[in-house]
Amino acid sequence: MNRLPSTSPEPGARPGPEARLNREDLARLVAADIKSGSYVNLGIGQPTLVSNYLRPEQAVTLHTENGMLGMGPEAHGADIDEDLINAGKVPVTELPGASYFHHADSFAMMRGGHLDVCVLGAFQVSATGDLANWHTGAPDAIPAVGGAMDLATGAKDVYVMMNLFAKDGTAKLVPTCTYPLTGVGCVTRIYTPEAVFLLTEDGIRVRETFGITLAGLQGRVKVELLPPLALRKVARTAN
Amino acid sequence: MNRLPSTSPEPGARPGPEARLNREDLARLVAADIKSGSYVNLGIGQPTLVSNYLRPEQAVTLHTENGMLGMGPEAHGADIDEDLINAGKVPVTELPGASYFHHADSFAMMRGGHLDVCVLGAFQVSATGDLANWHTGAPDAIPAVGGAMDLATGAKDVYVMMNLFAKDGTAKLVPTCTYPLTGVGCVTRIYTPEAVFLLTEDGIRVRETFGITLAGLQGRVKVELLPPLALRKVARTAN
Amino acid sequence: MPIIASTVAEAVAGIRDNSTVMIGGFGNAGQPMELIDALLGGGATGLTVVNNNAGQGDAGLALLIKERRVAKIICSFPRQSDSWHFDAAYRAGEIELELVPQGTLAERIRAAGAGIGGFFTPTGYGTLLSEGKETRVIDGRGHVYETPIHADYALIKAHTADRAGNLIYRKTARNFGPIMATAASITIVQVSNIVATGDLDPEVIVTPCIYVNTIVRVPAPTPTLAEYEVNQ
Amino acid sequence: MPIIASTVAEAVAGIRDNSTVMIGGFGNAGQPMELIDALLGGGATGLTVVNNNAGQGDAGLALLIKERRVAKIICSFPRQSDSWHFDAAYRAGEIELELVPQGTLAERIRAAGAGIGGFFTPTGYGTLLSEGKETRVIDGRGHVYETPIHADYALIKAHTADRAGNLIYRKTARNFGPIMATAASITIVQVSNIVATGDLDPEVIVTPCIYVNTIVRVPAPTPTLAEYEVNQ
Repeated sequence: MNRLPSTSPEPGARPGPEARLNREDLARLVAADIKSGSYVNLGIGQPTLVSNYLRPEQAVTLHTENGMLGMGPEAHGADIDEDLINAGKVPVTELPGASYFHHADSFAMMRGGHLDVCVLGAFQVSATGDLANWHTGAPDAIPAVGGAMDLATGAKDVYVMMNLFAKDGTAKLVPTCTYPLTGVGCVTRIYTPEAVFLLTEDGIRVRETFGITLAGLQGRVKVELLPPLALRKVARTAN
Repeated sequence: MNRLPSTSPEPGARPGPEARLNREDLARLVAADIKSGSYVNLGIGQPTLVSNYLRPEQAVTLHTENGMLGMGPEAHGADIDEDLINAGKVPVTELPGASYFHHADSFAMMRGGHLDVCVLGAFQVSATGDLANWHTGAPDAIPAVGGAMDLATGAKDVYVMMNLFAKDGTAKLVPTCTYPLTGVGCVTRIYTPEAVFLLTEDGIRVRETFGITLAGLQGRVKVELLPPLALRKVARTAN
Repeated sequence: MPIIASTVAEAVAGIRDNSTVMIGGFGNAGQPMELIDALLGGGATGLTVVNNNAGQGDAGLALLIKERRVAKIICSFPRQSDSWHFDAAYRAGEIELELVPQGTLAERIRAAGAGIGGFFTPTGYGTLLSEGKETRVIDGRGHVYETPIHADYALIKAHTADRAGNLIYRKTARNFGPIMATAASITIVQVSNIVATGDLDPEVIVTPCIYVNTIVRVPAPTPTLAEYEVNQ
Repeated sequence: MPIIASTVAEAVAGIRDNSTVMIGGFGNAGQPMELIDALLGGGATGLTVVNNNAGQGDAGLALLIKERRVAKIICSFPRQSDSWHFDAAYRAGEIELELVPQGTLAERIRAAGAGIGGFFTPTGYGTLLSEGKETRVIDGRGHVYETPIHADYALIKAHTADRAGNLIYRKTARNFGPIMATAASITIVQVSNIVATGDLDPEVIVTPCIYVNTIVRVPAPTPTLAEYEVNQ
């Protein structure tokens, strides 16, 4: 598993684990965790930031569900081509080794489990990995789902990037989602400014925390959290 | 409906309807009946002969189920390319406007009802258009189906080309197939040396006979035959 | 052989009231804007439209919806910042919405073209969008039963057609075009270029001519063509 | 990034006993003969093989069957004039046969790659090959329920790969290759040429690199290459 090089001394490095992460650091952390050679789909919004921090030597290939593998960075100026856009309808570029395919082939690629990772935003994630990110469920809301359910269902790993706490302070990691679901039991990791959570067969394990103690985190989250593996080893030694 | 130009005076023209058709004349008749601009799949064996009699001005496009539209004639000599074969594994050629596609796309084209006509051989055809052409059902036979069921099921029109009578003299147009079925109710026409049969909602209608009278035909076939529409008109007038 | 129409109006002239019409495109890429305008001009109403979205701004599909020509829309993402005409029609109860996950939409269109009677997909299992649908657990995983979407007409945009009707597309403008072409009784294509039969390499044809009924040339804006040539 | 193996033996070295192995090709076109020979040399046994046929003559798949390495074959057309090794094994009860209509075989492979749990097809309805299978009448037409075929390995042949693993094929040698590549956990491809990443036009790639795990170059016989160049 890749770890964030948090002790790296380069200038402008993100704050250490003593502070909650900002959006850029969170994106950098997700990017660093993506295994070399992976095929990845980055959802619209915050997940798109991850692409800024993928290193060329990671050789990550980006998929966009509107029919392309090998998507490059956003296009600007003369590079803009109205026939070359990403799922967010933003003009993008093409990298060497890219390929184009139609929508059924693109979603076959997703549904068939060929993407290694997709990174999505979320309204809520449940203790069992249920994802809610497409619909508030408000009675007057006009629903729109796009490719959210396909991404949630299809990728080998579904990483969620979200704020851990809503504006009212309640946790978005919940015992059971109250928003309509996007997918059942699909989330494998949650990246938040305060902590990274791994959804394992044993339950939700905290991998690391930022600017908060494990106890502090547990105090604000209504699902049982398992300690980082290193901490657990310490605890066992103490027994 | 196209009719065979049976009174055409060119030298070497087929014998008139007073004689049963030979294989070449039967193939010529089927070819003449295929509507201009059709997409057609010709089965292995006797149906392949039809391609020899398609006129360029018919603009018929041939499909081969191993992934090609726009198949040309058999290849010979230096034109043989081992990567370009038909469903019978015979080297063929490519015509302008040809395209290649993979097996799932090729059979999607067939199953989806996009081919106008396929021409198939048969062991038996039933009064309701059931087709048996893949398996004798003999206990020691090793079965092999290939694309027969897909062709029988998918094309808008399924034309059968066969001998009307087996070697033992029994008709292969039967009340119910005794051989294992290839498809249920799929055949729309039967071309034989003695007659052409149209499978209609009213029943099996003889379109024309060759070297045999309608009564003679009915005497040898155990399914009820409706007379040609022209004959029926005559009969009505006589009443 | 396809009909080569001389105008977009001629190309869509056969479209009757109450037809089901698939419209290609994802965002502006691959959107057959001139064909949609012609459909608007042609006056057909009571349409069922299949598209990824439900119209944007004051153009194309949005205008069809504004004019209340669309009785029902089957799409994955109707709500956008500029989907005001759809929003108004929907809130007024004047348009029916069938919301389908995007991949299920694509697969249902593909199934129609491929003669598949129905299929089970894991997408949407356990969500609002599978409520009331048949489900089945296959190898321990929940699946939803989905059915093909056939159309009377498909309006799509491709880059180049040959006169036989073979099509190639450009970049992500390919999107829904190839599958919609297979799922409609009549497929009408607007292209930037029409070339002689035989001028397209048979290895690179994306939509074989069997799926194409009508072609109309709508020249692309010059800059795009120039870019295309540079990219070749 | 795919592994670029230096020999066919190295390419197939990981194939274990009792694996399910898809083998591309229709007739000789697209048949990965050298990979099959390497599989024979590698000694894996108890295999389930998915192929359109069941081997011909005294080469390739026929030899695997002769050597009793194939416990089961899933195919559409086992019986041919020169399928004597299959015939003998079958009559001796030493090979299991699952006979599948060719289009259903292709669609089941495609379904596995596309994450479809099962589908209804009209092909085979009312025939011996649907006996014991679930059926459903859809819009008045009988359909048979069919399930995906997944494989541990696919051995396929393509014409050219780039170093990223993107593939193009040649003419009717394309056949089962693109769908088998999607349905196997590990796809091993023999190609005539390997080119630099970026040398294949993104518009014409048939198998995107995501489906390819191992590439090995097996030069084509010179005459075929010459013909190919003439045809370009």
